[in-house]
Amino acid sequence: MSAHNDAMNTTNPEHAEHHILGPGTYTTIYVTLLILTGITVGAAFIPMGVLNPIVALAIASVKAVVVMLWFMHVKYQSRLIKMTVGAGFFTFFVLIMMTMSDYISRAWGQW
Amino acid sequence: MMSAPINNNTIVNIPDQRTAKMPKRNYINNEHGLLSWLFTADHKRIAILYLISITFFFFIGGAFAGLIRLELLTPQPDLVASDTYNKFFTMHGIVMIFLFLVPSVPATLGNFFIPIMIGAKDLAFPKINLLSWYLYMAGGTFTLAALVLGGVDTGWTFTTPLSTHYLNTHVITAATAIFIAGFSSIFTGLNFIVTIHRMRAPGMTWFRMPLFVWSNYAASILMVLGTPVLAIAIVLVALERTIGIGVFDPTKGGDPLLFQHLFWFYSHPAVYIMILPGMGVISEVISTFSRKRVFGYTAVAFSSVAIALFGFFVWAHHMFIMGVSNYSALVFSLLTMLVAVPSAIKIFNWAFTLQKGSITFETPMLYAFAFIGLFTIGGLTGVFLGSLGMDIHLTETYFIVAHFHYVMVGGMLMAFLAGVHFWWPKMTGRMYPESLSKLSALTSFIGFNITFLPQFILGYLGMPRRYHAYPAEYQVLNVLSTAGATVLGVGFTLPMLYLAWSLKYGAIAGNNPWQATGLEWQIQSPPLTENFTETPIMDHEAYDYEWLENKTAHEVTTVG
Amino acid sequence: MANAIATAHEHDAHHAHDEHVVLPQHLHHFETEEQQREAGTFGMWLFLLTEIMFFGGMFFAYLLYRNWYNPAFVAASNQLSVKLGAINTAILITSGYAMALGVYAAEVRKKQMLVWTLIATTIFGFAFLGVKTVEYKEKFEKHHVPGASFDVKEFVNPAAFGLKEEPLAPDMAQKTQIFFVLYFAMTGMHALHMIIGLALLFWLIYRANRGDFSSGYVAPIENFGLYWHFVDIVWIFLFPLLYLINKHVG
Amino acid sequence: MHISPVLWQFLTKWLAASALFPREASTVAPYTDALYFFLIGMTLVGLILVGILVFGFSIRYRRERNPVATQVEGSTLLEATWTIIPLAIFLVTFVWGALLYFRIYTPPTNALNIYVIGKQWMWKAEHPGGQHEINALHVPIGRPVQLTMISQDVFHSFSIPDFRVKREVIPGRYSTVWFNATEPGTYHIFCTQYCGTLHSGMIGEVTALSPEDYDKWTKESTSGMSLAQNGERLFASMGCNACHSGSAAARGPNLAGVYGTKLQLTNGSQVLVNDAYLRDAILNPSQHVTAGYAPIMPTYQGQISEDGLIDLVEYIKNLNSNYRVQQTLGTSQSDLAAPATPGMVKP
Ligand code: HEA
Ligand code: HEA
Ligand code: HEC
Ligand code: CUA
Ligand SMILES: [Cu+2]
Repeated sequence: MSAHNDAMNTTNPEHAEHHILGPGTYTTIYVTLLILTGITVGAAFIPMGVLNPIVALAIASVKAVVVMLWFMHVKYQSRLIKMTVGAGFFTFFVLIMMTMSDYISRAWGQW
Repeated sequence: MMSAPINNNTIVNIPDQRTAKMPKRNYINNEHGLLSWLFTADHKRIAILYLISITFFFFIGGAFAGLIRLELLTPQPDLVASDTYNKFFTMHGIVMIFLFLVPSVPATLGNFFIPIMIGAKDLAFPKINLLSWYLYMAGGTFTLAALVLGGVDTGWTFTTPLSTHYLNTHVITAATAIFIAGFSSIFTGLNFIVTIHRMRAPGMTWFRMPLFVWSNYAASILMVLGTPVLAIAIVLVALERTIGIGVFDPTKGGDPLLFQHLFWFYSHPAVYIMILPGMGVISEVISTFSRKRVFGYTAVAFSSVAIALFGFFVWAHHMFIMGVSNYSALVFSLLTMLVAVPSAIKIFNWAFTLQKGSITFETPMLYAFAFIGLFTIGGLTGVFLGSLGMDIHLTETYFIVAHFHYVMVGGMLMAFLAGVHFWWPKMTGRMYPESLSKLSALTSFIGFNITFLPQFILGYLGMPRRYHAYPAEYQVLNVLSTAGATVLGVGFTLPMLYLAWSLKYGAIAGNNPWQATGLEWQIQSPPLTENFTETPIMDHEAYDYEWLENKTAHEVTTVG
Repeated sequence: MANAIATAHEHDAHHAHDEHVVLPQHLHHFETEEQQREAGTFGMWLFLLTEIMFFGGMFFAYLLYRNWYNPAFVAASNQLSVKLGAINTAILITSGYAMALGVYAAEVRKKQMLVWTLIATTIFGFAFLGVKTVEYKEKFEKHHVPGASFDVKEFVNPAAFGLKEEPLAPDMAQKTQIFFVLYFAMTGMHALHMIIGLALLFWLIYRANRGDFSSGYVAPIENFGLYWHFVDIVWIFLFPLLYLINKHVG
Repeated sequence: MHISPVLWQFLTKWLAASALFPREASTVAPYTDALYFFLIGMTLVGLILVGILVFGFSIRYRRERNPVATQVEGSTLLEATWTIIPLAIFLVTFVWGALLYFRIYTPPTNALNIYVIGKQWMWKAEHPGGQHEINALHVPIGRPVQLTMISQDVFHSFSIPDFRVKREVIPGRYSTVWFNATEPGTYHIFCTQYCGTLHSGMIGEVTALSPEDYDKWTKESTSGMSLAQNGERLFASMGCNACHSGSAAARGPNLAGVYGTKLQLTNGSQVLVNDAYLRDAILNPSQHVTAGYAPIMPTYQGQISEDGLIDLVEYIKNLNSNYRVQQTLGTSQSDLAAPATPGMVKP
């Protein structure tokens, strides 16, 4: 890039240095994921009432975040990529919550 | 070359026709033969392919509109059978929405000009761009197949359980068509977003970009995030039809409204996919022909993003009486009111762009004026529909038909025509015939209002939409509407003819006939395949007319 | 305002202080390879966004009907084998791990390692599909595939099948079909993504073996990695949703 | 120019018979129209404002008069103005519209209840007295009428433009709408939700009658059996009374007087027993099991038509004591197969 643009790059939210993760990190992550899988299976057999689904989903979310941050390198990506990922989950959230708002409140009243 | 305008009421500045020549080398004559077009990766050529194909589908859709209006000339169901009529409006809706209006501005003008406007050589993924045209054509082919095989009669909204259990027409073929065309739209949006983020020329900061780029960016977000939900909804409809999975079937415990939620989660944002790029065109045109920077640039830019964002929160306003909970209807109605505000901001900002300007009235400007007036009516009648109690009476009547034709035809189609006329000299190197085009702009404006104004009255009278026959007391207004549609048809056919004519006989346009500021006007017309001979560096804002005046000739970056 | 649209005179100069060699894969319309790589990554992420929303529709349907027909979902979910599900989760994570190593191998330009990790990814991918086939077959035999042959007898009268479940009322038992619809739709769509991924893997292995990715050009491997991990993530959610959280009535 | 008298006559008749504004024939119509005129006012103001700005500036600042443009950045003050004023107007619209919505969709408690069944492609109205009508609806004026509607197949929508009411008719779920007609006369009924081939043929007529005429009409067109009586026969023939006998030893709960009360369910929640609940209790009994009872009630999904369900609902609604139930228990014979609903016409 021209000098002009390089100067901007230091603060450019769309740019990040290419970061290489080594096998060590990956192995750590891999083991973590396997352990979490074990925990979630185990937790499913402990009766916790309403907490069961919550725990299961919480663990799944942790696993997903771990995969995204390291396997998918989001941790080392530019702010742009981070925001992109955020935008995806945000829209997903809007879809779920706003639609659910209809179904939940249908039961409330005479309508 | 940039001599002072000869005439005081026009800014058109074209080279002396006796000596002017078309540039020797440009993207059109860069390579020859049909294959060079079919396998091109040049965004400009793909834009032209799109332009041809969407025009084709527009006239197919228009022919169905003609048949609809012809049938509705009399109250009796006399021209065609009910089933046939139902196929007419379904085909009309599907073709016009998915094959014409959604790709109209982005895939043609956006494809052509976004890279140039930000100083890039091409879109980020040229091959995906070509792929998206092929997907579009495949979608179009499936639609035509559905038509030829016997048609579909679901309406463009595919309401379950009607579409899944009660119709034996080619629903799946049409669903496939929409699924495929949807991916074409996703890829276009994806390409635009990446291009706008990654390919801007040095110095082209976000707030130096033309507003056309901003509005296409906002529309692209909607395409990328909304369309997949339509895709999955369509897949589920197809599964329900083929193996009866029951997710939308009340007799099996499914909820038919779930389909509506998924469908409108896309299709409401889709109406903003349709209008936003058009709004971008209007910003460019108004600024150019009043020779003034757009009033409150940032507000206009952010309002595009706001429309895109809020556009995701209001879909259930299409379901107010369909059995959503009344509490959630309240929320959606309130949010609908909020999403209307950014559009109002835009309208007023455009009006004030004219203030202290130096205004001329070439054809694109006339279309832009038509847009402002008609979109204001269309948008404000949208507010009628967003208002819960009013919607009870108005929903599913011709009032809605009038509302959406005002925004889609009066708004977006006029904006599209404004854009086509505005950029025609750049795309082809030739001017269109000015007085003929003014005449046709006027014709379509008048024809449009005769067609759709009576429909508001019809709607308030209670005439339901998608009706093949209607009570006799509605006939007068329907006759008016049909008469108007004929005028409108003429108004829309004329541009096709004279634009084709101008390809050979139009005056040679030169680089910057409108003396506009955009980067695309600084390069040769028609552009070179690589757009710029050297990477441009942007050191001024969009719409900087002072810069344009002080610019010296040698700074024009490309010579053919 | 003097030097308006000037041209980038250093246009060619900037390659000089660029440590990369000019790769044959560099496309002319990008200024730099870095720009090209970042555009690719960003494009891939946007594509994954559309995937999130695509699966999102089905996740919502699942959430809704699970709330409506909780007993049916519990009973139907108990028909799935947690053991197979857990094994498959492990297999998929392993495949993802191999893929991550593959990305590393490409980045440090180790051709052999790249080829072998890709092959491992493929093998585990097939293993996953194999287990899935076993599960599908069982559903088929038990008449749990939605459609004309769907049968609820196990849910109405579990004792006759040696199950310890509570019997479901017939109207609720009928709703187990919705569970299986969503089960097949979601895992089926997931499997379809796997199949597409495996097809791409073959092509990548071929190219890796040819040495295409041994010179610093790693974009296809990285982007495919993103896709493959995304498919993982979908499964990471499907596993608890379909197999686990209904083990106990909420 | 000379117009032939025949043509002239035709034209005048044609124009005279055409409508421009719907009649205001119910009590909500004026409220709807008021909001409509407000909104039209808003549109005109907005349009004229935009028109004045655009045309005014175009004339004042056209190139002949103003050859050189003055560049302006923008104006936060102005922009705030045209953000806040439209927002305020839209919010007024929202509140007004919401109030109207609740007015139209909240039936008064004393309303006369009529059942409406939509199916491809006809409307069927069932009056509590047993009168059945196809594509027609007779109602008294000056009295709130509530429609409890359901579809047998796809979405339909029941619309009476002159009353300014409309509501979707949903498969598998009751929806309601109400009105209070003010003027005797006949008015259009339209199906406004696209429902297949003969969607535009799914029309009918409301006849609003003075109370006396309405009484006369009810007497003349009765089928001899009220809905509740039909329901009673069904209740016996379907074997409901086997469990819901009203006796203390009965396996099912006592249904007398249950309508309108709040039931405690085994899952801990409470529900209001209304028409929708009764219907659902018959079709999906295990989804809301009444506290203290086992989920043994079989589902009747697919065994009773929507007509039959309406009869049953109407019967249970009006069941004040178990006297009749115990009567039928003694006499219920198998000759009482599900009664064919009188007046029912196959499309
Ligand atoms: C390009 C397409 C497009 C656009 C831009 C819009 C824009 C809007 N639409 Fe429209 N709409 C459709 C296309 C579109 N619509 C279609 C196709 C349907 C029917 C689908 C079907 O059922 O087949 C539909 C249906 C539809 C409905 C559903 C009706 C029903 O089914 O019952 C509703 C309800 O809220 C609605 C509302 C709105 C609103 C509030 C806007 C707003 O965004 C409008 C905002 C604009 C303005 C408000 C104008 C500018 C404002 C001013 C100039 C200020 C004026 C000044 C003062 C007030 C002082 N639309
Ligand atoms: C981009 C979107 C778009 C566009 C441009 C148009 C353009 C037109 N539309 Fe369309 N319309 C829709 C989108 C659009 N429409 C949608 C989504 C629906 C809802 C469908 C549904 O309910 O599912 C609909 C429904 C719809 C109806 C309601 C049908 C019904 O509910 O029963 C009517 C009725 O008047 C109508 C008329 C017209 C007319 C007269 C035009 C005119 O503007 C068209 C003018 C163009 C031409 C006329 C073509 C050019 C000329 C020729 C090809 C020569 C031949 C001409 C003749 C034979 C006259 N449209
Ligand atoms: C096998 C016995 C049985 C038969 C036959 C039966 N019911 Fe029930 N019904 C019950 C039981 C037990 C309950 C309470 C548990 C529940 O809600 O499921 C019940 C609940 C109900 C309720 C909910 C109201 C309340 O107070 O809980 C209604 C309404 C009802 N039945 C109507 C009917 C009708 C109508 C029929 C016939 C078409 C019928 N039942 C046939 C056993 C029966
Ligand atoms: Cu029933 Cu339209
Ligand atoms: Cu909408």
